[in-house]
Amino acid sequence: MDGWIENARMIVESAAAIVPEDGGLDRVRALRFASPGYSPEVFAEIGTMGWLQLAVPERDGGAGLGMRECASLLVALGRGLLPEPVVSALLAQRLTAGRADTDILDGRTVMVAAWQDRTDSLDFAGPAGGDILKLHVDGAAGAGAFAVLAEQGVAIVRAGEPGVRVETAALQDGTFEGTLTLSAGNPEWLPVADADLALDEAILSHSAYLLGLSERGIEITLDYLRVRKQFDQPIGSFQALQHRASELKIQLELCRAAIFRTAARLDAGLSADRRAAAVSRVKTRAAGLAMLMAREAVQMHGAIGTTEEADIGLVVAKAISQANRYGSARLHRNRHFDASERSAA
Amino acid sequence: MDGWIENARMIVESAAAIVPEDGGLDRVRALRFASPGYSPEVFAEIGTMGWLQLAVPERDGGAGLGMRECASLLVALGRGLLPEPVVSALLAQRLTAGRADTDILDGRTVMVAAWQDRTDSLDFAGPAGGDILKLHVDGAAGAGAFAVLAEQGVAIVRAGEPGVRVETAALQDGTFEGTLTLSAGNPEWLPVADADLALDEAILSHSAYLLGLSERGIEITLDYLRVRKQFDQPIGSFQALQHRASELKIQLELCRAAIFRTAARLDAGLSADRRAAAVSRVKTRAAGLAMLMAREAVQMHGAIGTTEEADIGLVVAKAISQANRYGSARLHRNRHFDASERSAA
Amino acid sequence: MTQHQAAGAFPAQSLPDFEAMSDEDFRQTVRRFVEAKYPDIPRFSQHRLRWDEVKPWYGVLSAEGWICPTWPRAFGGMGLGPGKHLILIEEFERFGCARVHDIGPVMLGPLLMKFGTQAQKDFYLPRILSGEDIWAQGYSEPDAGSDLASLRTRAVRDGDAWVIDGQKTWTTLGMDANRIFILARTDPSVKKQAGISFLLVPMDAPGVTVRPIRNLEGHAEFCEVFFDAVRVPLDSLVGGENEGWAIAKALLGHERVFIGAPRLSGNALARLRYLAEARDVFDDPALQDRYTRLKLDVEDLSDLFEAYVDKLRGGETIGPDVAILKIFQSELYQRISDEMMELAGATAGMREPEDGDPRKHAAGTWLAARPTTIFGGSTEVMRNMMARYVLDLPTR
Amino acid sequence: MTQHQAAGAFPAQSLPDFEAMSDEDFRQTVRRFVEAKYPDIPRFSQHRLRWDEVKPWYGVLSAEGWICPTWPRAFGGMGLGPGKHLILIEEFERFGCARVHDIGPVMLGPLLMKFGTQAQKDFYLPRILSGEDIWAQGYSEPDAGSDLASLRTRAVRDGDAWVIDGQKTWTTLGMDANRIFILARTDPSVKKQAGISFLLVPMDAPGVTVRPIRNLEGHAEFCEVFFDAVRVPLDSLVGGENEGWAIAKALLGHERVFIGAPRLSGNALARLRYLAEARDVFDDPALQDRYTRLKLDVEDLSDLFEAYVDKLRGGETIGPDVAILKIFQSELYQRISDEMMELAGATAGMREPEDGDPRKHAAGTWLAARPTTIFGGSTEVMRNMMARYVLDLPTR
Repeated sequence: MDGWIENARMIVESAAAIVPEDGGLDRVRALRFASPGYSPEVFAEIGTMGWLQLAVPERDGGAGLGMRECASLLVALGRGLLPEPVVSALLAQRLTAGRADTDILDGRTVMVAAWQDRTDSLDFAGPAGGDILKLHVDGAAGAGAFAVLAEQGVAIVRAGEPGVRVETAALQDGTFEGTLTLSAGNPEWLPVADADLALDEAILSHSAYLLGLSERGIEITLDYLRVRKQFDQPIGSFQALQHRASELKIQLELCRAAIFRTAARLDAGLSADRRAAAVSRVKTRAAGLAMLMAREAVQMHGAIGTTEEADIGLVVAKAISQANRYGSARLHRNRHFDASERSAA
Repeated sequence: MDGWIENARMIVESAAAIVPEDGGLDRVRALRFASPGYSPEVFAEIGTMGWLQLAVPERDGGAGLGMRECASLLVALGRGLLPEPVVSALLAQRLTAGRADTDILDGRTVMVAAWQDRTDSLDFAGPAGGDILKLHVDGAAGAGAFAVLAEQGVAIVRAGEPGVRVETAALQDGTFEGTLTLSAGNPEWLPVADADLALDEAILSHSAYLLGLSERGIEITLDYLRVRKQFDQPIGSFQALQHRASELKIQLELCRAAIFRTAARLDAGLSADRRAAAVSRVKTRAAGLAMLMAREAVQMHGAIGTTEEADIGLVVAKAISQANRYGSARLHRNRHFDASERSAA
Repeated sequence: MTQHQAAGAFPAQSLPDFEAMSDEDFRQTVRRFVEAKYPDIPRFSQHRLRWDEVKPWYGVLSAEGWICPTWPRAFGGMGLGPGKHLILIEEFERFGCARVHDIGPVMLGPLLMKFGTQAQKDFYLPRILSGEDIWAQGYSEPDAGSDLASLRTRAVRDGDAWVIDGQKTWTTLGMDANRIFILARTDPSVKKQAGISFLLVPMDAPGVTVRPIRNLEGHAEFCEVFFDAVRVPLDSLVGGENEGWAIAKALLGHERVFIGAPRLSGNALARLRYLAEARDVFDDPALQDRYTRLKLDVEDLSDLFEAYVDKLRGGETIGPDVAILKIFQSELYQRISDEMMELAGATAGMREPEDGDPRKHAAGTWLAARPTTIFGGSTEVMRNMMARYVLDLPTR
Repeated sequence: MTQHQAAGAFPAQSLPDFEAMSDEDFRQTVRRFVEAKYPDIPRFSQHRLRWDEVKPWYGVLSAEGWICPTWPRAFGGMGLGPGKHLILIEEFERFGCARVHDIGPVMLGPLLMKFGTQAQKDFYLPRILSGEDIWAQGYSEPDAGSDLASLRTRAVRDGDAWVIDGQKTWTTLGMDANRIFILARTDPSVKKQAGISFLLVPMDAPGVTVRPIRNLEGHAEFCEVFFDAVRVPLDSLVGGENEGWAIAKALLGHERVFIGAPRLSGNALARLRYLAEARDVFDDPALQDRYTRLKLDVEDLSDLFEAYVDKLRGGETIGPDVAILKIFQSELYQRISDEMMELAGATAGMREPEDGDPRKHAAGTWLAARPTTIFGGSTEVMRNMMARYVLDLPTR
């Protein structure tokens, strides 16, 4: 039963090539606010490592690994504040399931998912006719292709094609999201087996990214508490901060358990309602954890936590930029309630 | 403008006759769980001191004092955990405005208000015909008379009269509340000038009682923090407890300011919506304060805080019994929102 | 002193090898057991039953050989590992079985097996199995609650006896016990943890006085125990002289995990919902939102709890981070009870359950939730410990 | 170094006796003033404007004699008491006036009036009034933030000069200042608060280096200031040698109350509602419930704030409990900003305001709220102080 642990270990070890083990954030810092906000070369490297096909079934040419392996990888990438849009790319590959061109399959061309119809909503069906508008497209600035999800299915469109318009806007973490308008009369719509499942997997993956990010932020903060002195004492010896730090650890471990046990349940198979309830539970915790970490990291670091010079500043900016993507805690609390009432009915 | 301060000072000084300055709780302890849960003799003494007519207009034979004086008195009584049902009695006198018999006016016979139609509701109109059922009547066990409030007006009925039935139940603080059923065909209904105003005044008065009670509980807890030692240190020197204790003080002062400034506004006159919004704001804070105090008093005292032997146990039992009377925080948050939206419209 | 039945009143029988069963088979076995054998005593009680009430259930468990689930079969236990034990607990709780007086089975038995002499094992273990001995734990003192190192009860060697003077408090159901194990200072010249010994004391020894402590619900679950020149034989010492601290802090194995089980919070959440539905306000979206926050906490706690149970099953060592479970569980239980109080409105403060229905009893839940953050290591002390041993933060 | 205008560029005029006006008359006077005279610079900015942006407004205030509202009229101020000053602040904020570089008017001016020599007053006060001198405050150091007593910057007397070596940080808008007042250790042989002096330093003195610190929004509101063998004349000392601590902790009068004013929270609450309505979700009862909790906090804070202002008006002394206002205000501001972030959904993390509308800018509000619990006494230090000086709890 525990083959996944070995798989996950290997994947996480290989991740060190992209997110260095020494934890240096120089690459991350350098890419901020310079479009596209990430490195297409590193993205291609990610493709070379096979990660983009991680969750794609073997019959579609993917690795067919489960959500536990996927979550393990995303935790490692979150720890490294990876700016490349991996969750969105995984979703795009999952939706198109091996049907894209080779340059997309292997990551030389960045393909991200364009699915979201409205802010803080998981609706993706879009309008059945007329222009298609997709919001909050991660990594849009550097993407050469988009997997556009709508009621009709999924369409692979290329940046620069007629009728494809992308406007980008910077996030606080220095990456850029995009708004995609597809006014081309009729792209080729491919059928999608289970878009809801794919989206739930993306939500879970993004939660794992937030877990890794939060873990990193908490580690940096604990390090600071050990060395920073006030009133001739390391501030980590002050009981009020100790008790708050213990709460960070509690929330971190709750989030980790929720993610990996939910991933295991998804791998075993769940009804749509139970899956929605479980995944929304996870995303609520992960978003809450990231924001709690951000608040406490700033407060415990004091003024330095509000600057962009310190590593913790990068972590905080990443947290506030990413916590609500794939749905805010508010959205997911409501979704959890509705889905669990339905599955209990 | 500050004549009220002198009035309030005199009233509070006179309160020492009922709630002793040394703060001893022996009388309070002794009355618990022995019906009626309070002393009719002390109630009569309260009547002799003129408090029952405090808020009744001068034209109706009362003292015609304002809500600030009234709140000052109730804070003092709350500090003493007074078990006599003064808020309900004040409401009853306010509603009947000098029209009761002398034994009721001067407190020899206890008259309390029976107004509440449903649990956690401020509805009092009752059914226009048929039996009248009034819930959560404070001090019902020892009451000789009830001021029954309904759509028709207010009726003064005597305990033991035909058609008047009272069932009592103990509260955690050792007092007894009652359910009053009035099946007599037609009591004499007296007109009530402004029942909503009278009820708002009672809510504010009860909030002041909770403020005094909370203040007392916080003082006892702070005393305990100063003397109780663990790990060879007074536990009040531990920073985590210090920070939580400072929060108690913050909430206490917010509640005090809200009560007295709202009382001043009521004395100056407010529209019904503004008054409802303000009074509900106060009650939300007071109930929240009392419950916060109860939680922290138990936790900071440790095991002793869960016993009935310690004074703090009496305070905690009083808080959990009284916090929700005249409406829970949940009710008053909703009422505040509705009333302030109306008054802003 | 409560009367106890004669030795051997509950003779144990030979048992099947439970660990060899599948989890599901074992679960069914337990379920049939409680359905067939649970006596006519209260179920789903929110407070601990006294000995006179719970004795029939202790008797059944003893007679069937089920009273000490985790003891090795060779010692008369069921020989359950953590996974099976959890199933037993779950099924007992599903049925609402009362908690028996379990200090002997849970605490003293394992300690004697590890630290006791052969004579101590031979004498005391059977008496726990039979119910002849009901034990109390005497650790806490008026000035040493979470801080056991500063306890003041003293034991002085005088000829063939230890002479004990002092006071213990917060002794759970001490009025029902006929024996108590205590920590006493045997070397006052050293400080703190050193110089403390572990002693076994009969409650009917001359000089022992018991005074019940009533809690806010009027129940006497705890008592004070006074020792006035109490003499016990020298062989009442467990482990070495001045080595009692090591015994007291000896790991309780998987009990440390189970104390953070999500059931108290889960039960409270069900009562919150029940009350809301009874009041016809569960359709309030604001309430649903707060309910959902609490529900998510309970479910995430369940996931974390199961992760620890999996570790136990896999034979992994449980570290000090297991404190997370207890801290979060107990605070969550309290938060749920706070919400229940607000929802109950004016009935929140009732002494007896509304309509005689314990599931609506907000004050009962609120009060029952209070000691969980105080006993078994207060939340404050556990957070201190986490800071030091889990987070590696500096001490002052 | 930023260029400053020549002395006397903003000649003050004779002013009416504002304190003699009714509150309502004064409010109307202020309202007419800002409507007529506010220059064409940003209003309602969530971050501090730099000198080049805000200079026209400083110029207007200076020219009209309104730049130092609380200074006595004899010193060139408006001579306002706390009540009138609050009205002025309220009206400035209602209009959305930018905050000028006010360290000179608010902090240094009053300190010089109390502790400065006649020569210091005669030289420096007019230069603050005219805007010729823009001051920065140099208290915080990399290893002494809330803990000023352990600062390391040293000043050594050398002939006719103090020679300063060290580093200051979190100097607000220090890049825009031409002068800075600092705390420096002048007697290293004594500990802590003793041995610290208060010195005035020109920013263009040889050896002074300024480095801006960019915050998470990319703004440089703060900077570091390095002192490398900086020489200043002996008369740069304010107060006695080694008596700087008393000056630094000298009461700021009613500024201590105003720092806890409910306006930041109130403005944030209005933005929360605006965003919710713009998103068409304000009719969600769960959101209304959370909004109402925050609204009640803002209103109760307003009542407490007004109670303190009433005390000021009545001439009462404000005690250390005034910290309540700042602690609660800043934490409330943050809680509102947290709610705004959750509500904003995916746009919470946008760098620029959604639709260019600053009222929808959740991240802007969230980031602006962070420093309020850190600067001006961190919440942690203020709670320590409350425990000691308000609650009379023991220290370790």
